[in-house]
Amino acid sequence: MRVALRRLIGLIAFLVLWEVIVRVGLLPSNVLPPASTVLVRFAGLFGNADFITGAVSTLLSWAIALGLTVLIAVPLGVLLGSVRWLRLSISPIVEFLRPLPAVALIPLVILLLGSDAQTKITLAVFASVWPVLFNTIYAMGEIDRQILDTARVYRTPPLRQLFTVLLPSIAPFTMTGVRLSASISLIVLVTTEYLTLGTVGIGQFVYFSGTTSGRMDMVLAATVFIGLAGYLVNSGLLGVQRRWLGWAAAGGAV
Amino acid sequence: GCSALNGSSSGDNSSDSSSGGLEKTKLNVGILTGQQGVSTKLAEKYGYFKDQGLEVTSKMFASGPAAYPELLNGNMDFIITNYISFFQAIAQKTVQAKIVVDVDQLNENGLVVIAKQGSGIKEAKDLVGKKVSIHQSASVADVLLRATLKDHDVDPNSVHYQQIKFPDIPAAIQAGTIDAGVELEPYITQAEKQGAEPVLKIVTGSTANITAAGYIALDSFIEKNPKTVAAFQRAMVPAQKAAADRTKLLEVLPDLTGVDKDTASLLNIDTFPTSVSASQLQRVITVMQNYGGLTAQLDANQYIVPTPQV
Amino acid sequence: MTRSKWFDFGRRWLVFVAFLVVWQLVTKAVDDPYFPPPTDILAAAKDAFFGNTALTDDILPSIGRILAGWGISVVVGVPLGLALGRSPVVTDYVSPMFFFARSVPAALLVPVFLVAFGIGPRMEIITILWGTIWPILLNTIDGARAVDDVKIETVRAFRISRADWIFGVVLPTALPKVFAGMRLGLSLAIILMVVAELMGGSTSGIGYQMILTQSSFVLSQMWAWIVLVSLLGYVANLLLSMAERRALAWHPGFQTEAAM
Amino acid sequence: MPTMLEVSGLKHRFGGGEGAHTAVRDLSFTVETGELACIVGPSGCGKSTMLRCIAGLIKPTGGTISLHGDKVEGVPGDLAVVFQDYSRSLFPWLTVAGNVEFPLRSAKIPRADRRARAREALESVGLSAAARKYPWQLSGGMQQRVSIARALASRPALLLMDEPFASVDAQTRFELEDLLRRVKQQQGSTVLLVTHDIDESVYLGDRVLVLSKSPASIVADLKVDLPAERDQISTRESAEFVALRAEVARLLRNRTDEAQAAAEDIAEWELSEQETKTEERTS
Amino acid sequence: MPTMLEVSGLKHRFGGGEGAHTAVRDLSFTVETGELACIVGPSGCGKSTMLRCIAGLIKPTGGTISLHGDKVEGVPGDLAVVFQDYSRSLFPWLTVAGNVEFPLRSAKIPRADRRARAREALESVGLSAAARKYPWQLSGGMQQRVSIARALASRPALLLMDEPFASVDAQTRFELEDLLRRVKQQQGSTVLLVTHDIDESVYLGDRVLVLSKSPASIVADLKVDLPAERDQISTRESAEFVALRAEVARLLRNRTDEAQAAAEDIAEWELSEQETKTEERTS
Ligand SMILES: Nc1ncnc2c1ncn2[C@@H]1O[C@H](COP(=O)(O)OP(=O)(O)OP(=O)(O)O)[C@@H](O)[C@H]1O
Ligand SMILES: Nc1ncnc2c1ncn2[C@@H]1O[C@H](COP(=O)(O)OP(=O)(O)OP(=O)(O)O)[C@@H](O)[C@H]1O
Ligand SMILES: [Mg+2]
Ligand SMILES: [Mg+2]
Repeated sequence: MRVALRRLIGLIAFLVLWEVIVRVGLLPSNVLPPASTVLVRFAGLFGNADFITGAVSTLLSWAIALGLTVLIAVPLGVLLGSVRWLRLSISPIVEFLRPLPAVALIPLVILLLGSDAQTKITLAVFASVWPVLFNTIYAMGEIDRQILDTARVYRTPPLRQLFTVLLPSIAPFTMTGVRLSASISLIVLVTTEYLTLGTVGIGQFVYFSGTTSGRMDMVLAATVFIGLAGYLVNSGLLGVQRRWLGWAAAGGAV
Repeated sequence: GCSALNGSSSGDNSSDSSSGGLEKTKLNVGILTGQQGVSTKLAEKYGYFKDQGLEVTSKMFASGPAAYPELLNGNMDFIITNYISFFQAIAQKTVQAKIVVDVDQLNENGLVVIAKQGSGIKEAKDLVGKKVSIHQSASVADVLLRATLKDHDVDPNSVHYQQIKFPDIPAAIQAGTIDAGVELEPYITQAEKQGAEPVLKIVTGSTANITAAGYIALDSFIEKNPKTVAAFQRAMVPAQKAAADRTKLLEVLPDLTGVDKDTASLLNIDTFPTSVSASQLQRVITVMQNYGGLTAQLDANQYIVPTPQV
Repeated sequence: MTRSKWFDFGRRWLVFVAFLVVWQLVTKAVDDPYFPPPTDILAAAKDAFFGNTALTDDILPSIGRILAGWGISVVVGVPLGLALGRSPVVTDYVSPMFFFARSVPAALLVPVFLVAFGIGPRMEIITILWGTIWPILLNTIDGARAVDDVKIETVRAFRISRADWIFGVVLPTALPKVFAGMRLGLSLAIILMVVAELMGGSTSGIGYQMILTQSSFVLSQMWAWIVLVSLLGYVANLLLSMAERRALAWHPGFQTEAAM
Repeated sequence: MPTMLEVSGLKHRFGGGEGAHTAVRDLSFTVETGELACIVGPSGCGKSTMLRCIAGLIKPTGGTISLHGDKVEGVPGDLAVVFQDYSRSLFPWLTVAGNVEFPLRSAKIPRADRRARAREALESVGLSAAARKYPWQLSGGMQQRVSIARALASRPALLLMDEPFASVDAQTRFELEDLLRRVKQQQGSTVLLVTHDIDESVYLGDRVLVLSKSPASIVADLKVDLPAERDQISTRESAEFVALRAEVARLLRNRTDEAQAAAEDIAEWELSEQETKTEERTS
Repeated sequence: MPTMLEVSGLKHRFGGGEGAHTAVRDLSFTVETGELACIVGPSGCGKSTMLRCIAGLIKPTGGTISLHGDKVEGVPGDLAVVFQDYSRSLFPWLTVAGNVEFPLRSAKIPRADRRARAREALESVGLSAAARKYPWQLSGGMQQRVSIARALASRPALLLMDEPFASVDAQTRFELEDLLRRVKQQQGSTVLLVTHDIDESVYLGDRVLVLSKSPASIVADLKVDLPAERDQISTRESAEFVALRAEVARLLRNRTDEAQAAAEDIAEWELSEQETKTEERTS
């Protein structure tokens, strides 16, 4: 309960700081509307049918993207983390692919997949695979050798070793990767929607009801929604981490 | 086929009902935001497409270049693009396509340079050494501003060009991030509310009434579906006329721009031509050759499908 | 280099060359303007990068922004992460903002940044900072929390000074994870450089050129810029993994290998 | 001799609610300055927990600990600990020498001095050759000796050692025992040492504290009346030594058996004062 | 009795180039099925390395190891190991019972059977009460016993134990020693056990292998001619026991001293066959 109180205090301090920055005139209020205005707009969003449609689409795409990310990156990370020659052979290609900016790839992906949701999901997965992949590969390198030796000595079959030894060992750090990926994929989804306007989503909503009409309050209200969604999912994942990985010293607070 | 992901609006385009001898009746078209999408929306609303036996689903794109991949991969049958992009694409041989409908001609109040009130910028030569936004390099705004500067005997390279997107220009001017910017509607009207004013016309003189955007289709599509193309062109004629009617325009514009009705009623409205004109398009090519880095010699006649007589 | 190292070297580049060959063959066969073959890209790269001012106008400034944004993220994120990782109470106060801010797309905030920081390197660096700090911060926090109990007790029993505790114990423990975060941050920095140059008013830079060539359909040059970005990421990663190999030389279970 | 350490009524309970576990129950004893007290007791009885409390690493749930008459709150100054889990208490990123020098660095001891002390400590535990290796390159016994060297190098007034010689061979163990007594004599350190080796407890200690089964309380507090200078062969052959080790063994066996028999009425034990009775009831 | 394990010419060098360290040099011995062989040797001499080689965890740089006449490549079947670093060999995410059951689950033993065996094993090491705790809630000695229980529960044909009783008290140690001999007798397991306790090596073993200082080679291979049934009190008092332990102690001391004196001509030692000579040269 103390923790919740501290968080609340932190949040309120942040909102007050925001409000003050605007009220004092450090930034013009049409560029950065005060927190109070934005919060009122935010409450209003839930009565807006366009917004609801967009939010449903974005959140659904997010769930799909995150699921795909985990399904692709964790097995791949375990594989690359344990098979040295494979990691060495593939690393040049991985290292060339990784810095590719999703925004520059938009037309290429549209050409291949069309401009519906699959494009933004693909781009989101492409961008968010890396944190999980890398944290998993790193975690594989950090497993205590004594633990691995123990598993080997008792002839744990490979598959069982994977589920009962490797995954628990890497889970805390992989989970950090998943939480990073969660925010990255949400960002890529919204940015893609915003830049292409091709699919329904929060990004598209922001463009039409915020950007094009110069309504920064609407932009920020939607931003608050995005941030809140990120917050909730992150907290959920953290809860999972605390519940199931409580034995590990690691396991984030953020 | 997931309606929640794509919003509920996307229609099914699988089955082909053959009616009126058209090769294809279900069409997907890509449109742009703002006034350039108005006529298509009106055609949908008032059934001009249906009158021609067409079932059209429109989809919005942020900019011309963004829609090309969808044209190329066959998801879109027609897309609206600005002509600057189109001729660049032609010159780069990225597409083999023709203009089927001329959608939007600029008028002198629809695309102007704006600056803060009392900024001291009043004419072309005042822009020398100033930071001026042109939305994006090699865009319509860029090319027309350079042409206008040249018309006023100002060296186009004496201005610091900045790439700030049309929607962000008013705030950037107000904050002093830039001195001036080429702006279009509906942002001009919004900027005026925030203390900016038009200071220089750039759709005037050699660029007066220059045509800006239109529907294109791939050559292969046009060859295979001549009747469909003609039907589409016929449907767009009343649509273009309707767009020129402010009351009708106001019915659909808010959906295309996000502006409220009050602002929309103050907007400067473009011209909506009802036929494709090779000479108009040749002017675009000339301006691009002079100011837009286009080196190819293009003949506008080769890139149009004349509008059929109704 | 020993024999086996040469063998590794050969094998990994063999895979890469095979990848290039497949790419060439597929793009030739498909013949799509959006997917030019590598040979065309190479030719376009010559036009784009040489015999003009691309190096000084576009490439170096962009690299500078990436390094600045990423560098600040490291300089701020690592110490902050170490501190937060070891002080759960402070973390409780700030975590909501972190949770929150992390998911906010920089693209939506560009107008605010533009007004607050003006056009130019400052705004671009802030944008890059906005995106890169999270993986570095988060990984560092997680790393800092991983100090095992016996080591904490050892440090306390021997009254290890605060500085030695942070730099002598927490930092080395966190280091593998810090490196993971820095690597992720680096590739995000490159991506955000493109976003910043796309939306932030700049008229030069790698990202600017990438988007310009894309919107004017000079697609083989666009690919040349894309490949340049890849190459940059590759080299940056190579340097980082060399640094990492030095810093983690003590690590028993860790085989970090430079990508070469 | 002044009192160095005074433990009175020490209690510690881990956790709360159903899973709570009382590890230490009502421990009281004092240790004089310069004394070497050995602690023996069954596995899991609470010896390590007690040492942790004395080191200020865990806050006991009851009772007080005083050093030089001051109540211990937090980690006292001038203390060194050899942990039972020695392999985890070494820092894998530091070399052996680095590990030994690490506490000295925090104590702001000049570099040259630090080096010299570390070299000397490593030499005394027979690890000069391994100074530049990393802990994971050492055998278990070598790691344990590094952790002993680290504690010795910091020349503490109070030295807490938790089964410090558990993983070294007999020969080395003898040497380390003698080293420890020598160091204690020279530096006047007070030492509290947990061991499972009854012979060792008598040979090393000036006192032997025998603990009961979990939760720990004091069964006996034996004074070891052997000369301060001891010898591995002659001391171990002396009649006092043999008598004392037999007594410690008896006490331990006794307590264990009785504990099993009387597991129910644990609460009634008031053992710390009942040494005499206990001694009469030998099996 | 058929030969269970045959080690011949075993060598192991860690690392390469300048930092190379030869841990084991030319070890050869055999162990019969059902035998319990104790290994003693100075700290850091290469005992754990040898066990790791036999368990197939590290590939020796030279020599061969055969089990039942088959060369060992990788981890052989039907093997259990108690690691010296017991605390790190327990899975922190499993309870004590979960840790003990772990190998049984891999061996596809039915659930009820598994439970029963784990319960039994934990009971035999005196940890029934701790079955549902997590390893970090246990004392050092308790953790070590969990790791012994895990090894016993899997009822291996070959059991490798690296200082398995280092952290338990004397009383428990005696009980575990007797337990081990009983289990070996009943199940016919072959056991290889490293210890630093000379008494223990003689009391427990059917054979005692004495290793030299690093790099390890065999100094002596002593047959323990005590009856199969042993008793903590009477056996330890028997003349053979006393004689044997004195001999082991002598061998160890000797080797250590000589090693220091003759550190230079290490390469010339051919010790494994020279037990008799060694025995004559007692100090
Ligand atoms: N991973 C390693 N890298 C390099 N050297 C090592 C490694 N592991 C062990 N050694 C060295 O090998 C030698 C033998 O180690 P080992 O652990 O086998 O000794 P041991 O006989 O088990 O000693 P102890 O009784 O102290 O456990 C030691 O000198 C040690 O320094
Ligand atoms: N963190 C903990 N949480 C809960 N219980 C604990 C914890 N640490 C220790 N215990 C319990 O406290 C008791 C005493 O533990 P302690 O480590 O002090 O024993 P010990 O006397 O040092 O035993 P050993 O000789 O085996 O090391 C044990 O029964 C153990 O289960
Ligand atoms: Mg203990
Ligand atoms: Mg060992």
